[in-house]
Amino acid sequence: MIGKAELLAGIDRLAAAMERDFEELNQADGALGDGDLGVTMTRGMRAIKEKAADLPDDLGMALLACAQAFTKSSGSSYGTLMATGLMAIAKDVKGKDSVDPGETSRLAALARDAMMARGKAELGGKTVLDSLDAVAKATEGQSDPDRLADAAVQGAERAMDDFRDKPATVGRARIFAEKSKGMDDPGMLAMTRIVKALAGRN
Amino acid sequence: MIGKAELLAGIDRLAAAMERDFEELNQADGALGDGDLGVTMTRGMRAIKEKAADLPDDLGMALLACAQAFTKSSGSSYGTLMATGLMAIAKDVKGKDSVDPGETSRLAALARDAMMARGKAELGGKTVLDSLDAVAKATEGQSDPDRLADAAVQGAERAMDDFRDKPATVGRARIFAEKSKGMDDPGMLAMTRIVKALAGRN
Amino acid sequence: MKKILNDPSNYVDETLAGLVAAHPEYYRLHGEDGRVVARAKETREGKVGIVTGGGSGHLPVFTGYVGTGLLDACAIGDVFASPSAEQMADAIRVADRGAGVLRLYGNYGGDVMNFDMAGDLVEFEDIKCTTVLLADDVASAKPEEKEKRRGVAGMVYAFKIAGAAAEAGQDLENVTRIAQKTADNCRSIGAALSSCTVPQAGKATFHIEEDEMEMGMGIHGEPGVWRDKLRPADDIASEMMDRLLDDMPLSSGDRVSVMVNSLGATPPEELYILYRVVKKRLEDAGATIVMPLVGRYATSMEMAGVSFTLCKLDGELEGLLKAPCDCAFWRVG
Amino acid sequence: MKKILNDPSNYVDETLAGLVAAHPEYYRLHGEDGRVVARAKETREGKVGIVTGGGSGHLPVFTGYVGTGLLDACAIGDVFASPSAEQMADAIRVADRGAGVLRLYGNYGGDVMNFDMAGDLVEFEDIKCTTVLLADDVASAKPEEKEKRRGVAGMVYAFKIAGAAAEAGQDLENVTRIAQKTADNCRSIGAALSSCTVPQAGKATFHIEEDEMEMGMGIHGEPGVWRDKLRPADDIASEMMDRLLDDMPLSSGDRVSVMVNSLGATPPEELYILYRVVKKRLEDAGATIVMPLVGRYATSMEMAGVSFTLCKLDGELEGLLKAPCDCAFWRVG
Ligand SMILES: Nc1ncnc2c1ncn2[C@@H]1O[C@H](COP(=O)(O)OP(=O)(O)O)[C@@H](O)[C@H]1O
Ligand SMILES: Nc1ncnc2c1ncn2[C@@H]1O[C@H](COP(=O)(O)OP(=O)(O)O)[C@@H](O)[C@H]1O
Ligand SMILES: [Mg+2]
Ligand SMILES: [Mg+2]
Ligand SMILES: [Mg+2]
Ligand SMILES: [Mg+2]
Repeated sequence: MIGKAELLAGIDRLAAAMERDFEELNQADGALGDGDLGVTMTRGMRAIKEKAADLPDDLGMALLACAQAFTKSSGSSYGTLMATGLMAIAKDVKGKDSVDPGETSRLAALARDAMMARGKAELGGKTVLDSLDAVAKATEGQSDPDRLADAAVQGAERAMDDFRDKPATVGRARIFAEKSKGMDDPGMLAMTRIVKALAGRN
Repeated sequence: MIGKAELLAGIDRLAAAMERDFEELNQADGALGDGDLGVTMTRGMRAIKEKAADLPDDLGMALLACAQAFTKSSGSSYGTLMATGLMAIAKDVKGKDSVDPGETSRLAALARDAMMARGKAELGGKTVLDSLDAVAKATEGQSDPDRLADAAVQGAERAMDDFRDKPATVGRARIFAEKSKGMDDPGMLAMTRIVKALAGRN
Repeated sequence: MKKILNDPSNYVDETLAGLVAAHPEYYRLHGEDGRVVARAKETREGKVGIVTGGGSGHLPVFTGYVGTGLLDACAIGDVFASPSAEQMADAIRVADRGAGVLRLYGNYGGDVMNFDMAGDLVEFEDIKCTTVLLADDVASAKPEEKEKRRGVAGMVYAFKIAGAAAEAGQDLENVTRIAQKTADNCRSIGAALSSCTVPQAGKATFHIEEDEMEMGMGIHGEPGVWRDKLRPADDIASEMMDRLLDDMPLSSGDRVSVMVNSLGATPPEELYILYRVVKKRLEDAGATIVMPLVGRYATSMEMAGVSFTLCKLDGELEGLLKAPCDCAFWRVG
Repeated sequence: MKKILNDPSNYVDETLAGLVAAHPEYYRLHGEDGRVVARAKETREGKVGIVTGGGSGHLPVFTGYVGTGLLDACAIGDVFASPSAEQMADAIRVADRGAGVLRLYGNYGGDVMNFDMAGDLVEFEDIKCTTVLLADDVASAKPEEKEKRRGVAGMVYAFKIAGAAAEAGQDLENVTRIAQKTADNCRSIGAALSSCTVPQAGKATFHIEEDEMEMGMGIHGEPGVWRDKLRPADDIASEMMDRLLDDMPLSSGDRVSVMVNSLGATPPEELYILYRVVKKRLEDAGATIVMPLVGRYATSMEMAGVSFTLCKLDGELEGLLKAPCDCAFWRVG
């Protein structure tokens, strides 16, 4: 079962990973956009870490608090999408102190759908949505924590491979559609790093 | 005696001279100032010529009308000074249909003094005031039209020679005081051309 | 970088500090990080709130239009960047007087996501929100894709007209309907002559030659419809009017307000030169001009250029446009 | 030349045509060549008239401040050039309601000669005239030669305060005394970051590097006190305040209005950044700030830069400063 202890440990790993990837994510975003994705993720995770000690046991309320901390830290697209995904999961698990790992696929899909609605974008557009979609599909039917972790990481990495040579269709990078072919979408790269950190597969 | 016929003939000669000297005066002014002195004189004399047919016989009223036509045509320093000088003479000869050529020196001095008061400048500053001062002095005691004309022209030319190597002290040219040494003051040059035209000594 | 500033990362916070110091009778800072500006005077319970938000660098838009008969609160992002959803939620909370809040702002991706998110946040607190987006820039998408257009100076008309409706005590549904009608009846186009510098970037947002202009450029330097040699004022005005009137034809008897707006550096002298043509074109179309606005209403800091906005009026909108309003940058009545 | 214009020689006449077309409720053209702007509304017989005049390119100065509680008429020259004496005489004639006319303008050679000349012209018509010159720019001459200083934004305070006195029915002697007291109590200083282009000249009035500024520069680009690298906003504001307060020390209990004015391109964002320091310096001196003015009040077309003006008030001046006024660019009350 995933409870508050697992959540806190995940936050620690993720925050550390984002400090480590700060420059790399900024650079990936800077190649096609405004170069602030590392800033967004680092600031967001720092904000969440500050709240960690005060998080309630109710996993839903805890994730809502995380989402709010994230939105407070920046107005960037990615930050808002992340918070949107978190809130969708928060709503679903509200009232529970723990969730079964087997729920991962369903919750990833929930986040994906909320973020689609928020960003008014489609799947297949070479965005973070495609990463989440791949994770949701790869983890379907998985409940063993170890296998689940491997499947999630593989899903995220496969999505990057599949989309690398396609053109960007969303956000600032769309203007550079041709140039973007062959380059990873920064939001997909960030999601891969997030999944790896949460899965403990760095 | 100088009456309306002489005034009209003088206006004609002066207007023609100013059309001729348009570029030269602009250039002289442009070397140190804003290059509009030819514009000022040409526009001013055109405005006076337009009024010429309607000028009254009273020389004072006729000169007042000329002064007003001149001020209407531009707001430049030189135009305002010219009109000021004309108005001073106009006040003096008001009510007369003609004046004795022997009055020339006194009237030039009157104009000079009015222009000093208007422009708040002193003699010796390398301006049109020094030209008028020289003309007033050179024509003192002269009443023979021919000798008067020669004396006036010589006075204006001598003033230019005397002041050429001094620095400008007034108006925009003052900023370029050093550069102005060796150059004629545009206002003195214009006054020399005016005197020559009125004197019929082109 | 020809800007007067200290540490570029303090540009927005120092601007806001000066704004409230200079105009304490109009503006007050709110929110955890002081990025919400609300009216200095309390508004009465039961009044519909109107909030806006967006990036800084467009004064008087957005913050400046907080005031009586106008906005209730504004969430303020960094220069040309969206405020956070949490800041927007704070603005909504401050504006709420129990009658719901209209979110009225320009159509930019980040702002839309964040305002939607802010709505989700305050929904937990039972604040009812509606949304009207300005998408008035005709240069940014064809009429078939109207809803994709950027929001520019038309915002000012929407703030004024919806603000008057809320001040008059209309309910959320009506204020929203009126704001939407205003947005539907606004068309704008801009032309830029020079770029501007985002403080934290430290260099001009785009490059444009000394003798060039760009027709249809957006207020952050988004691409326009053509870039070419600078043309005479009357030609520029004519083309801008052509493009507006093509998109929203006017006919005899129509009543319309028009804004001739400087993007910042362009002086009023030049706006008046343009206004001659604007007026003639509208009168030639048979329209009557109501309350023309000539000045700096929606800017991009020190960018040189202009925008024109038409706002077609019916009786309801005209009455509200002419109703009193008061803020540090604009007064009517 | 980043300007929006047609034939440069029509810049001023087209500006005026647009101005009266946009604001027919405020302004009307007079004079043989349309270079006099007067109030659209008739003023009552027996009211003291106030006229000003000067070169174009400084909107709202001079023309813009024609209005209720402000000026009666303005004579308008070409960009940065004096109007003619005849145009000024026309302005005086239009402003005269039988109680005499105050000529209130900035200390520039050509303007002074022409306004004096205009006085001589209208003297023939029995219009009584007085003169008050603004000479508020502390950077343009040492205190010992105060009377040689240029007139800059202090003019706006003089227009406002003398305008209120005339509107209140005070006689020529009193209006003149009050205007002179205002002029005596105004101190200004400007700092420029970029040049501007006189339309007929077609190129920038002066050159300044991308990273330079000039402290003390005049509104036509007249030389200042130093030119150097651009400094941080707070340093610029501090030095400007030092120079003003050196020239006119303030002490505890003094009441003062302050104007933080953009020369044109500098956006309000940056004025507010400066205002933080201005406010602190005045409060540190023990002075109370009355009606601070932050915005574009006296400009040089598209020049980037700012000016600060202090106007020290006594009870009489403060009451008049706060009295109502109304023109297209400024409203009080
Ligand atoms: N509307 C959208 N829908 C889905 N994903 C989006 C959307 N907009 C941006 N993204 C994702 O976010 C990433 C960029 O985020 P960010 O740098 O925060 O954008 P910005 O700086 O433009 O606000 C993109 O690589 C993409 O994966
Ligand atoms: N205050 C003054 N007193 C006397 N002469 C003056 C004065 N100012 C200017 N002048 C004369 O006028 C000439 C310049 O006139 P003008 O070109 O009309 O000046 P501006 O273009 O600066 O108004 C100078 O060469 C000088 O002879
Ligand atoms: Mg980015
Ligand atoms: Mg960003
Ligand atoms: Mg000249
Ligand atoms: Mg001149």
